[in-house]
Amino acid sequence: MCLAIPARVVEIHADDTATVSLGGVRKQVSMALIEDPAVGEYVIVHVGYALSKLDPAEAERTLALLASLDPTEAAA
Amino acid sequence: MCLAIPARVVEIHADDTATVSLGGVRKQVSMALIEDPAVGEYVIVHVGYALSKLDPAEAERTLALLASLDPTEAAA
Amino acid sequence: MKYVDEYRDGALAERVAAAIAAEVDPGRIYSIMEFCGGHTHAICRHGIEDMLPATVRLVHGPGCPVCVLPIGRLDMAIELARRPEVTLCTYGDMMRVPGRDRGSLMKAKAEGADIRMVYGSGDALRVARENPGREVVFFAIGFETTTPTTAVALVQAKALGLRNFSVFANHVLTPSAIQAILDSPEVTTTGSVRVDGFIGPGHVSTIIGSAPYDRFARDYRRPIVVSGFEPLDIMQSVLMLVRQLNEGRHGVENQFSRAVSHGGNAKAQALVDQVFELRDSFEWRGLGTIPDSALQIREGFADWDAERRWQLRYVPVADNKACSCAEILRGVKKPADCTIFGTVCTPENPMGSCMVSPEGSCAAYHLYGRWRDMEKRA
Amino acid sequence: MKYVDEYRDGALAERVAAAIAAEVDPGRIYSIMEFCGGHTHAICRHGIEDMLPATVRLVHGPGCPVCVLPIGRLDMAIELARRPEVTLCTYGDMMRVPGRDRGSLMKAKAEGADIRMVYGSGDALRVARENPGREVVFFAIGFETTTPTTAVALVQAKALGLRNFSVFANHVLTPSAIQAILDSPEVTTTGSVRVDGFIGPGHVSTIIGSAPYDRFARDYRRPIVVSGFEPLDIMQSVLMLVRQLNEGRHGVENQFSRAVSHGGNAKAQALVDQVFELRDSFEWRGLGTIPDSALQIREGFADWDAERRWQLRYVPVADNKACSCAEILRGVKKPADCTIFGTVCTPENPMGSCMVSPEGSCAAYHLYGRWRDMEKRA
Amino acid sequence: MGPTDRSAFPRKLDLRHGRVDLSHGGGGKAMAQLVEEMFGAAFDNPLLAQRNDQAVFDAPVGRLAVTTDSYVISPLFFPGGDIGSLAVHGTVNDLAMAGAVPLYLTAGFIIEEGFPLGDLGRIVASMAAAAREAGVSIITGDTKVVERGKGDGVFINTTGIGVTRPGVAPSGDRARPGDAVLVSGFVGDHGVAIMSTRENLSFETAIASDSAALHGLVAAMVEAVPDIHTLRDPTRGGVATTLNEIARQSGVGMVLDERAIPIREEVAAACELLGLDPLHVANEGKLIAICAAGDAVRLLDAMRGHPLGADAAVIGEVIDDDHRFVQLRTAFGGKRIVDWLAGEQLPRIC
Amino acid sequence: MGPTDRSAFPRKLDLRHGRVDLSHGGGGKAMAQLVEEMFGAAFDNPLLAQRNDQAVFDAPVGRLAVTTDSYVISPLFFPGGDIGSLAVHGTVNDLAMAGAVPLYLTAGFIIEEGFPLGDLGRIVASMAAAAREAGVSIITGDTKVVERGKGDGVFINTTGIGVTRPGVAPSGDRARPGDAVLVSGFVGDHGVAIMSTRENLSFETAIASDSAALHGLVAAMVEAVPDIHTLRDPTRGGVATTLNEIARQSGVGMVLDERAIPIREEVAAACELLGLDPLHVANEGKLIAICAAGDAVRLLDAMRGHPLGADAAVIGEVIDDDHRFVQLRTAFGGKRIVDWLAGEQLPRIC
Ligand code: SF4
Ligand code: SF4
Ligand SMILES: [Mg+2]
Ligand SMILES: [Mg+2]
Ligand SMILES: [Mg+2]
Ligand SMILES: [Mg+2]
Ligand SMILES: [Mg+2]
Ligand SMILES: [Mg+2]
Ligand SMILES: [Mg+2]
Ligand SMILES: [Mg+2]
Ligand SMILES: [Mg+2]
Ligand SMILES: [Mg+2]
Repeated sequence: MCLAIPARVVEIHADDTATVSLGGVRKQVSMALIEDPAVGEYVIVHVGYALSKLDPAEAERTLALLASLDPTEAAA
Repeated sequence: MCLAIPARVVEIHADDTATVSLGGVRKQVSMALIEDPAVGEYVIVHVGYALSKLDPAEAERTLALLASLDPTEAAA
Repeated sequence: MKYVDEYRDGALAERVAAAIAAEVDPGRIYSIMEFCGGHTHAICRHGIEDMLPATVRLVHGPGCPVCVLPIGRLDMAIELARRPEVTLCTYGDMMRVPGRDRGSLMKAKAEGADIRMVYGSGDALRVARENPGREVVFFAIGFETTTPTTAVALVQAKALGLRNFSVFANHVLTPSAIQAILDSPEVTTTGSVRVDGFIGPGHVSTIIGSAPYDRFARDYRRPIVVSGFEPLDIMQSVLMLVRQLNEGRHGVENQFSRAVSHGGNAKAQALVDQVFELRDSFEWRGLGTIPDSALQIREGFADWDAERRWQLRYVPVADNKACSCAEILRGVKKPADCTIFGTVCTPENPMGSCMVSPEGSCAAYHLYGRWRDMEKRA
Repeated sequence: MKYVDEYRDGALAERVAAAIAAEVDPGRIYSIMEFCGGHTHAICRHGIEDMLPATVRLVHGPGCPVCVLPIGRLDMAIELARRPEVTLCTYGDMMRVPGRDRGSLMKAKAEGADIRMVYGSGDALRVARENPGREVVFFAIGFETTTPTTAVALVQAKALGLRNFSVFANHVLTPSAIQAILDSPEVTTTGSVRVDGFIGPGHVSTIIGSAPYDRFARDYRRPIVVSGFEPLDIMQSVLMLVRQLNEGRHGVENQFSRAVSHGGNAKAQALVDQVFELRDSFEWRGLGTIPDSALQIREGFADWDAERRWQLRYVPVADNKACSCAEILRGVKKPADCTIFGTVCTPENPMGSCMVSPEGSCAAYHLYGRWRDMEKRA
Repeated sequence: MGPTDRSAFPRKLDLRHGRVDLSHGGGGKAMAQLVEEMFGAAFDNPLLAQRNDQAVFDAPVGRLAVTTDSYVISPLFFPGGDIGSLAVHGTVNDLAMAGAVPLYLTAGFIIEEGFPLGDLGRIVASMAAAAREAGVSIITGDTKVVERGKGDGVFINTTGIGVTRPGVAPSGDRARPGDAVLVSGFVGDHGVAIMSTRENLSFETAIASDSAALHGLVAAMVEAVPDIHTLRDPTRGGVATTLNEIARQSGVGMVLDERAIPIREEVAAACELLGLDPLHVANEGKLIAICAAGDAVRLLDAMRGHPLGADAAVIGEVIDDDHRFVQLRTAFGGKRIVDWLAGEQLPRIC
Repeated sequence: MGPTDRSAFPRKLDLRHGRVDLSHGGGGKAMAQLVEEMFGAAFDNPLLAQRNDQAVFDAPVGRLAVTTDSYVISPLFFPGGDIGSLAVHGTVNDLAMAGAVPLYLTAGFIIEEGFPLGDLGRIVASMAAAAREAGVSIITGDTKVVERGKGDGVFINTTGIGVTRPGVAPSGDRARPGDAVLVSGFVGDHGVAIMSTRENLSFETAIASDSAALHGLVAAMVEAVPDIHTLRDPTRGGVATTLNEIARQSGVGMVLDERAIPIREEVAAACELLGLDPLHVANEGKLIAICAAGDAVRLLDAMRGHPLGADAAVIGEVIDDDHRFVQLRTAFGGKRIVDWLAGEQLPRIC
């Protein structure tokens, strides 16, 4: 039950909910825990609620860091 | 639903009901409409209630009357 | 089965048939109405008509409580059953009777209404006790035979303080119906219905006795024989009527003496009187609105009266135009006279109430007797 | 799936694995506890252990809310569910957890209790609105990740005046559990559990931030890396821990920076604070009774508190003697160390809570990893 | 891989306290265990032991008869049997009514969540015993579990496969004017036994269901009279409905003699009480046979020589009638129609 | 006696407003009419037209395959099909998995009181269309009606009969170490399509059920490789459970390659959302095939040449393993077990 997964906000509804999309699957979730959600942003979704926004720059930074690890050095 | 059928009282219970028997089938029915039912007596049963006692002498009399009709006279 | 089988004896039947055949006046028609649907059913089931001379004609009367209940009253029951809090307990016979817009209790049940078929009022009481969270309503119908059994249930419910039980009462009175027949224009004026005498409903008379018929015999000069329901009972009653008619008499005779007295069941009458009172007027299918022809629940039992509890209101609804039940219930038509008998109207898809209960004339004919009409037509 | 697939990339995984392999000190054991069952699950599902040097040992922690709930609290839920007026809404994971006398919510449901599996508290609210005649109770469990979602439902229920909804609250606190581990005799005294550093639960930290861990890192001198849940996140967190350990550092680092900040989600924290307050003490399976380690519903929401509404009382129940869940939750044992793992205790017939939720160590090992133990034994 | 393969299923099914839950229909290990330990053990035979999603076997030579029925009877256990034995008898009988030798059955279970495993075990054991006694194998099956409130304990579908005998081809459309109509014994026992258990009708009677497999009786019959025109078991709707079906299929009428129809006094009495016609009441161990008038005595003798036909009787004859009416000469001396059952009689007698 | 025999059934079934009531299962005239006007008309074929309680036909020469399944899916209508088409496809597929040519189906309906006749008509029409398309005849059937609250709309049992091809004998116990494991296309579509309709999970996706009859695909496959060792359709419990069943039956292990398993992105995403393994999700138009390694390429080509196998793939190999584990090399680079489905996934996907 501790599952949480990033999804993109595709539509914001009046009742503090939003439709999010994950790999083509759309689901309506609560935005009650999020300040100012916006279409196009990614949020972490857990048991039908968005928990936090996802920061694309930080996501890139993490991946870049991983990619920068030097396998040749490692293989040594 | 207007079905009513004679059955023999085989057991009287405390709650103004009795078990009656018809051709080997036993059923518990209300005796609320009957004065002083007794085991061995026949009653007319309708929707789970005994409606009246059946008078064996009268029953015989009716059959005797029918049997007394003279078929030879009738055939004439 | 003692007191059953003896009265179905084929050998005795031949004797009675022979006696009737011997005693009828060949130049005379004997038109006899059996008031009660139970008699109609027995006549068809045992094939009694085959054993009577052609000049003895049986006319089927209005004595079927399922048949005479008008659509408007049935609709009240359907409306009740549809209430989410209500469990409606009904005799199975009522399930298929067509109401307004081709509705029925059967359809309401299929659509989700909580409707239970019960064997009698006692079962409805049991359902109420076992389901304290439900409003259990007993859909009570019937002539005087059945009324006391409803009265018992109401007295018991009151004694138990059983507040989730109530009765939707539709009990009607036999003498009112007989009077309506005898006063109908078809009998009094046009002569399209001929009733020379009556086979009286023996089960009704176990309760009310034979006394209530005395005035009809006297005032309308028609012989009446209160009859049992086995085929020999009916045959004998026919013979007794033939004899009265042959002799120009018009008395009340009691063929069902093994179960019926002149005064009836006093205990049952007292119970009915305790619980019920006359209703100002009641609409009957076929017979129209008749004053003082039905019963309603007394003030003292108001808390168990479903009509009061839900403030039910009767809205008259016209019968299906194609249906001849009204005429059949008055004896004006026979089932086969209805243009849709056996084609559009069948027991599976009844268009009128007479096609539902096995005691309805159309149902009894369809189930047991329709070959007869086919033969006649052919 | 953006932000998912990238973090499962096999080629990048090889790089990280190579880096870890290159950077570990061959003469040293790195014993790292992943606190969270979500991490345990991901480790087993993706086969991460296969990609780590033998000297990097992952110790599974107590961070599975299904696993740590003691039998007595589950029994309270079963008792609630058995009440005829109650509809209990629960996360599916709880259904098979064994309670007293081998009972479970699944068995209670099979015996007739009205129990619905829901996706979250929002669905439970919907059930309550759609069934005004039922008492709908939401069986709320979870760490800080889940607590705010329960808080939202309670605030909404109060705003709507929804009186047939209530919450049976069992929310527990991550820092309390970490502290219990660090203070346990196995860690402090006997040394039977070695925890060199922690992989911190990233989803918890989306709400509470990374700040609450600062004091552990400082006071207990253990590095902590708050980690995401994709396999590359975990691998990277391992690498970050290895580096801290190699360098003798013990700070809190944030691998999951794309979703976690130092302060966490202020809006969520405010909501939790509005609805919940600290519970004086709470019994955890495996960790014992810990003061201030769980939350209870505040007075202002008392009308929506199932514990108050039904005056539920907690009765402690001893764990099954054969079951080693307590030791597994403290990191003292691994699933294969339990004598009944995979024989008497299986996901179909779990004997302990750790065999139920996919985040429980025993379940994760049984589903994904038991060949590994078989190989070792063979 | 036998029923005691404890490596796959470490804990035995708990027949004393266990109940069916949704996992038993989920397709996973719990279902595999139920199938293996309960169904596999009780129905054990080489074809079932193939443990595939189908059974494969050499086709018998000749003509095959195939029939299917779902059993939804309430109550599941009743005087004279239970849904398990009924599910075997009913389907075996539909094969026997084609004059076929029953060979194989399939079994599909739809079980309601919460159903006691012990009761399921009793039903399965009874089904296995009935199949063994009838000489048929249950060769493949299926298990589904539905949520509580979406079923009624257990429903069972059985499909039967048999092989017909050369020269024996009874069919509902082969009744001809002049043919004799026979019944194999007392009618209405099954329906009355079931109705006696229903709470709102409650009456007591010694009547038990007649549920039985009739292929042995049929074997004796076709040996005596291979050219039986029609065979049918009068189940739901009773003798009346079955005869009407045949009349309609064959385009004929019938005339029955009420005095000749074997009806037990208790059955007649129960029908009087309930306002039912015994000819509309269900049977599960009786058959209707129609044959040329000249074969009737021989057929009747063969029937009476078999325990399940001891009370057999000729009850009427087939006539020419464009209306396809089934008529009855009443014991009283009149005549009436015997009609199809109209509406439902009482729910779920099979 | 045709479907328009108005003398027996004067009023047509009311498909617009009518509902099934108890009389439709009572064995009387209402049932006869439902059977004739709805089932008889839709499924029309000479064997069904025998209108007996069984169908009789010449036995095919060879080996017969027989299978049975009850369908209790909820909802009854779903993206990509309905219970009617599913009841044909599922049973045809179990015949196809024996390498058999499907010939005949039986159909047993258990209908809940109150079910709209119009919906029943749609289901029956869909079933008839699926049967027609698959080239099988529905030759006999049965109808039961249960009281409201004792069923769930409609349950359908179909039993299938087919005839196997000489030299073709796939079976679950024939997987051998070294064999290749193939799947015919994207996995998990059916289960995800069904789950997307469930109120408490509600999500939207373009995924439709893959429900389809696979015997055409199998025909192409056995033509290319007659000696396919094992064929099975991974329905309830998904690919994972099916492979475990086979591993257990054959006494072998398997190793799968996660990267090779065809899974649509939407299916993967829905599984992430719900915490499910796509390998545990049901399929209704996919098959698992196991063959000798040397036959794998030929078999794969044959599969890809058929529209229902266009996305077929070799996903793993059979190994020697006393533990009978099915293992997976993860895309990430590790290894894990692929276990049986434990417990129920989500109720009633077939
Ligand atoms: S046949 Fe039907 S429509 Fe005609 S009178 Fe009788 S009940 Fe009415
Ligand atoms: S295997 Fe089962 S009994 Fe043993 S510790 Fe794990 S959950 Fe408890
Ligand atoms: Mg009357
Ligand atoms: Mg956690
Ligand atoms: Mg059949
Ligand atoms: Mg049958
Ligand atoms: Mg199956
Ligand atoms: Mg049959
Ligand atoms: Mg099958
Ligand atoms: Mg199948
Ligand atoms: Mg059938
Ligand atoms: Mg299959």
